Amino acid sequence: MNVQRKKTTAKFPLLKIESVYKAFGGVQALLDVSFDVEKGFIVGLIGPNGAGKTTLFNLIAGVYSPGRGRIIFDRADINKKKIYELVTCGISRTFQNVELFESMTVIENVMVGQHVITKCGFLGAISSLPWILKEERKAKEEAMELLAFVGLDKYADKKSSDLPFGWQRLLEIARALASKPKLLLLDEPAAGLNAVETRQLGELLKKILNRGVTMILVEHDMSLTMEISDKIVVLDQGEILAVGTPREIQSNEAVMTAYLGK
Amino acid sequence: MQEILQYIFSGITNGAIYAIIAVGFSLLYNSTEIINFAHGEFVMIGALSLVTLWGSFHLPLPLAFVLTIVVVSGTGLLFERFAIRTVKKPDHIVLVIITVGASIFLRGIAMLIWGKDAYSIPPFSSNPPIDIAGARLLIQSIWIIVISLLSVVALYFFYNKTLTGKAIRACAINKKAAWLTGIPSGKMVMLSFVLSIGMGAVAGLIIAPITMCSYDMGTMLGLKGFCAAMLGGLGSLWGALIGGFILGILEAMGVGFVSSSLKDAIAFVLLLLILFIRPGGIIQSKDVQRF
Amino acid sequence: MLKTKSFKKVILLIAIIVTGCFIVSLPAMAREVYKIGGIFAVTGRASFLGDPEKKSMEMVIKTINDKGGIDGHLLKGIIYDTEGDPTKAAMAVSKLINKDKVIAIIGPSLTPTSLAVIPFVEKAKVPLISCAAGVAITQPVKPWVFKTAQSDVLAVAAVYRHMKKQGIKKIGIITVSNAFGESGKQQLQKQAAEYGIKIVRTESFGNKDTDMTAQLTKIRKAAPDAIVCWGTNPGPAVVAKNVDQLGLNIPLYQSHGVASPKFIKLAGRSAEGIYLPTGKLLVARLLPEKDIQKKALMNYINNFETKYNSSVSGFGGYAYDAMNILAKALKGTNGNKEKIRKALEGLKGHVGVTGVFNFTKEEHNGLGADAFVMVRIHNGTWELLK
Amino acid sequence: MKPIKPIKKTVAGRFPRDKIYYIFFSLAVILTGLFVSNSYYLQVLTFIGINSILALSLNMLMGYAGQVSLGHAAFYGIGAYTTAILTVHYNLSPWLALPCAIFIAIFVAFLVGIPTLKLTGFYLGMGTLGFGMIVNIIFREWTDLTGGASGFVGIPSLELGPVSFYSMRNYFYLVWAALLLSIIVCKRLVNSRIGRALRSIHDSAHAAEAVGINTRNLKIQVFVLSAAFAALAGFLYAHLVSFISPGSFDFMMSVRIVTMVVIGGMASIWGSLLGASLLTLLPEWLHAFSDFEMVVYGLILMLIMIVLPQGLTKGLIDIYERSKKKDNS
Repeated sequence: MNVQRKKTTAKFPLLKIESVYKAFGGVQALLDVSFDVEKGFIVGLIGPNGAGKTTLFNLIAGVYSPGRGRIIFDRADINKKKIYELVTCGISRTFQNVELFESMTVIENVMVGQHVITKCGFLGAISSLPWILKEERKAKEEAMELLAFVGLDKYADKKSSDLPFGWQRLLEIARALASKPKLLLLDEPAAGLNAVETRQLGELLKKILNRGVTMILVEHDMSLTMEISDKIVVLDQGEILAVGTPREIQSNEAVMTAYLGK
Repeated sequence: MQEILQYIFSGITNGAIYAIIAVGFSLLYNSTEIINFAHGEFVMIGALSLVTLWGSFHLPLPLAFVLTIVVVSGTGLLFERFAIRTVKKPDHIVLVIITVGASIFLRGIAMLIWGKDAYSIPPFSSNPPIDIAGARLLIQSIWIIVISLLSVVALYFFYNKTLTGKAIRACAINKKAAWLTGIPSGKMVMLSFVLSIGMGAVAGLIIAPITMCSYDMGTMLGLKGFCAAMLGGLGSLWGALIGGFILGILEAMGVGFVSSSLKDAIAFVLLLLILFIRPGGIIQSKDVQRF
Repeated sequence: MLKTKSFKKVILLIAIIVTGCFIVSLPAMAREVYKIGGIFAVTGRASFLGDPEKKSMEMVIKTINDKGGIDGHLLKGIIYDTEGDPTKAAMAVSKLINKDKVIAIIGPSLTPTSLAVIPFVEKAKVPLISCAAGVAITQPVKPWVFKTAQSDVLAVAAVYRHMKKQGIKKIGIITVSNAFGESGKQQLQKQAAEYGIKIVRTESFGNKDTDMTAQLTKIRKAAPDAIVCWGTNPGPAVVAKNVDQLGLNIPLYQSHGVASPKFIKLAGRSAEGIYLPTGKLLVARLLPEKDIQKKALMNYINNFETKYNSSVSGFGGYAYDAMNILAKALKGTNGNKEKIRKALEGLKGHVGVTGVFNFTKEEHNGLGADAFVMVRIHNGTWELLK
Repeated sequence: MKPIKPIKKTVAGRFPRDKIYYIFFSLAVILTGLFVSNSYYLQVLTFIGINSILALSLNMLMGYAGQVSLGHAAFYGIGAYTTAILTVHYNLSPWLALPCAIFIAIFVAFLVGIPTLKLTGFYLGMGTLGFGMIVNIIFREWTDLTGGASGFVGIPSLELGPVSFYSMRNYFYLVWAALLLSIIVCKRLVNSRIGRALRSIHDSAHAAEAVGINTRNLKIQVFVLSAAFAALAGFLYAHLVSFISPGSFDFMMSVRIVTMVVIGGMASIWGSLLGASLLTLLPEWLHAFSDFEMVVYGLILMLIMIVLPQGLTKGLIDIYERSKKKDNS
């Protein structure tokens, strides 16, 4: 495979997809897909409808487990991990339709995101010992810092459902970052955003990359994907059609055919 | 042998009643995904209406039958219109509590209308019981079994052969798509309510002659019917039927061979087992757990 | 035999004297009102008990007040509904004691509610006359608790006596799974040996069950000489129907819990030939004139039926007796609770509708075996058995 | 990276504000106990306290974590029966019976919770209902141990050194102290990491999983905690009334507890108190209705769910704010 080592010097890729196969009943969604995601990359996952993007995304996010093959994250096999265990490993995700906790305030949403990096349990919460209060204070500071990072710090005490849609998207990203992930999975982050918002999103994703978070992006907005991705994986009918830099993909004939029809 | 046969007769009679109540649950669940905790109260209203119409007013039996079903379905229609359709936030918790509230309300109303006393009415036909190998089978039991089987068969044909029936099924599968093809989904929901509650009324009708009818008879019957529906597979017509008979026979066998004091526990233990092990029920495959 | 006869004479004498006193006593001048509490299951599942009890208590109070009260004190009845719920009964009794400051309480209607309120009256030292059947209410004896309803002990004894006469040796019992049925079952099991009776099968049913053939089939298999069913309406009516349907040709005994015309109506033709123990109220008109209770019974029936325009039930009689007994005990106590209690304990030979009461320090129910008669249902009505 | 902004006051000031509430609450309880001398009123208040603990316990499960339970009376009953059996049959001190009662409730909740809390929606409602029914049948049929349908007599009253809780005033203080404890626990929980996780399950179970919350474990834990508090309420009830029977812990009781939570408002601590008070007092006021009680009761349940699904506390506040907005505009 044509792997670029432009940004990373690590020997092992952060995420390694090894001959993954997945079928639903008689429908084969993914046939023998393999690729790597290097640390510090933004990897774009594209392909026509029904190509298997969502299936692959959900496999990485732990919603399904692969029928065959392995998914290796940070040198550990994560095939059998439950969704919530993946967060502890360092994988965090957002949803296509934005799934916030609507009855909670903005800051509380981010603080739920900190679930795996805080410790207080039932007894801790009931006893409210000094170290618990300290943890809570620290969590709150960090949550505020994250809100400032996405530009929502002024609305910390607003109910999350009162935010406009574009901001809800930002809040969801802040929540996903709150668990301090190594890998962030973004499911069509630009869906429903206007051109200005999409551009701002692109800026934000670059800023996130600067914090050392690797990202996988499933996106329909080609200009955004091409602009920010370091590497693009093109899927078609459950198989990898092409892997490469945005420029390479743009000039790839097979991709053109798949997209524009024969 | 004679005992076992008697237990089976007893079980089939009760089972047919559970089955027809279970069918009511399943019908409604299939098209609206609502479980109506007040279903048992409609059974009670059916039984008490028959007591009044046939027992007190001495209307001819078929007329009393039809009138009862009309009265109970009408109540069901009101229930749907005022208690279910007006809900702003149709969460599960909200619907559970509304239907539980409705069951208490209906019980209260029935107590005001019919009082707290129990009533009994004679069987539909006064032939003596049939003797089969020393075990007695009541003529009323035959009535019960025949009527419940007929109702289920009629429903099956309605759902599979008539346009309206197919429309209801279409709504159940995908409301939006059905709406796009011009099926009035609101009306179909109403129709489902009427059918489901009408089944409850039928259960009340056939049960009235073999037991004592009072305002508080419905709750337990409703719960047992629900257990039967779960047992067979919620949402499945034949599942409800089979679940009902299995529950009835197991209860009779439980009384016969274990202990009568644990009779009520049988239904609920079965309910828990089926919920834990196979939430789709006996009939349906395991992955149908819709919510 | 001789002993009871002379005993009856004494009672008769006392009764005459007491009635005489009643007539002679002149309406005294108005004094402080005696507040009497009542807690009955007026609504809810046991309303068939509580409703006539409430009416009977109100009736007696009115009669006494019309005659000028007790020692010049008018009576005031304060009645609360328990709905048969022990928690509500506890609340109600506390309200009576602490808020209304009653000097004595009548009720509750059910055994569980009675047991629930006992600690409260014992603590507050207020006399209570319960209208529930359970033996546990007055055994062991609690200083402040009395009761007028016949214990199941006596009902079971009446049934067993009749069985012994009929030569019945083996029985199957089927009881309702509530407090009434359970208490009945315990008594049936306890007294069986005394009468040479063997219980070959014990079954139970839920009061709202639709069908009891499975239990009865099981009983039939054990081949008893008779079946005893212990419950309150409507369950036992279903049992009667099922016994008929299964064609069991053995006698069926029911309990006093179904001793009302309602049972005959519910069970219909299947009621034919059923034996049951009952207080004398149900068969008052059939009693011979010489029966000691006849007068009291007819009196109650006439008063109740003219006042409420509905037929009496034996259950209302418990409260009727309780109120009359209390009225007797209240005399000369000036509302002192300890004195009322002493007076109740000393009360002898009160002829009530439930039976003849003789309270002592050890016996707070005070009824004898003659409180029950056996009846048989024949042609849709009661037939008094000797 | 942007500099860290100072934390807002409202966020940091939450803990002291709670303390003020608690102090007010305690003062109100102490004063009520001093000025109300009639045992009847004290008893009513005591029942309100017990019911509030019950409502609060279910609210943690239903209001915050969004898991409906139609069998909560079972744990209430387990608490009551355990202490009754231990103190009467085994002559154990009630104060030792209390931890046993809570432990048994926790144990049962744990065993039952593992399979039951896999279910959601109506299935969960039915599962808990079935569990409640079975427990009630056990209370009724295990006659040797529980006294069966006739009930359990002679549960001793509580004593602590020289203080006897035979006196209604002392019992009132005991129950309301327990209630205050439950409120503090509930409040602390709700505003903690665990509380946020619970509420997140209520809002969206799969988003909660996606942020790393083990929803199943958490649901079981809150179920267990809820059962423990219900058992505490059962313990207090048993030693107050000194007589218990299966009828007090049946399906209707479970419905009543759900009603308390719903009327007061789900996910609202003070709402639970309001709901419990209303439902304890309502029958006292409804005596006038007598036969209409059931109708009124059912109607209230339905109406509140249809008109004010957030419950009285939040619903009324919402209506008030809406009308204020209208006035302003």
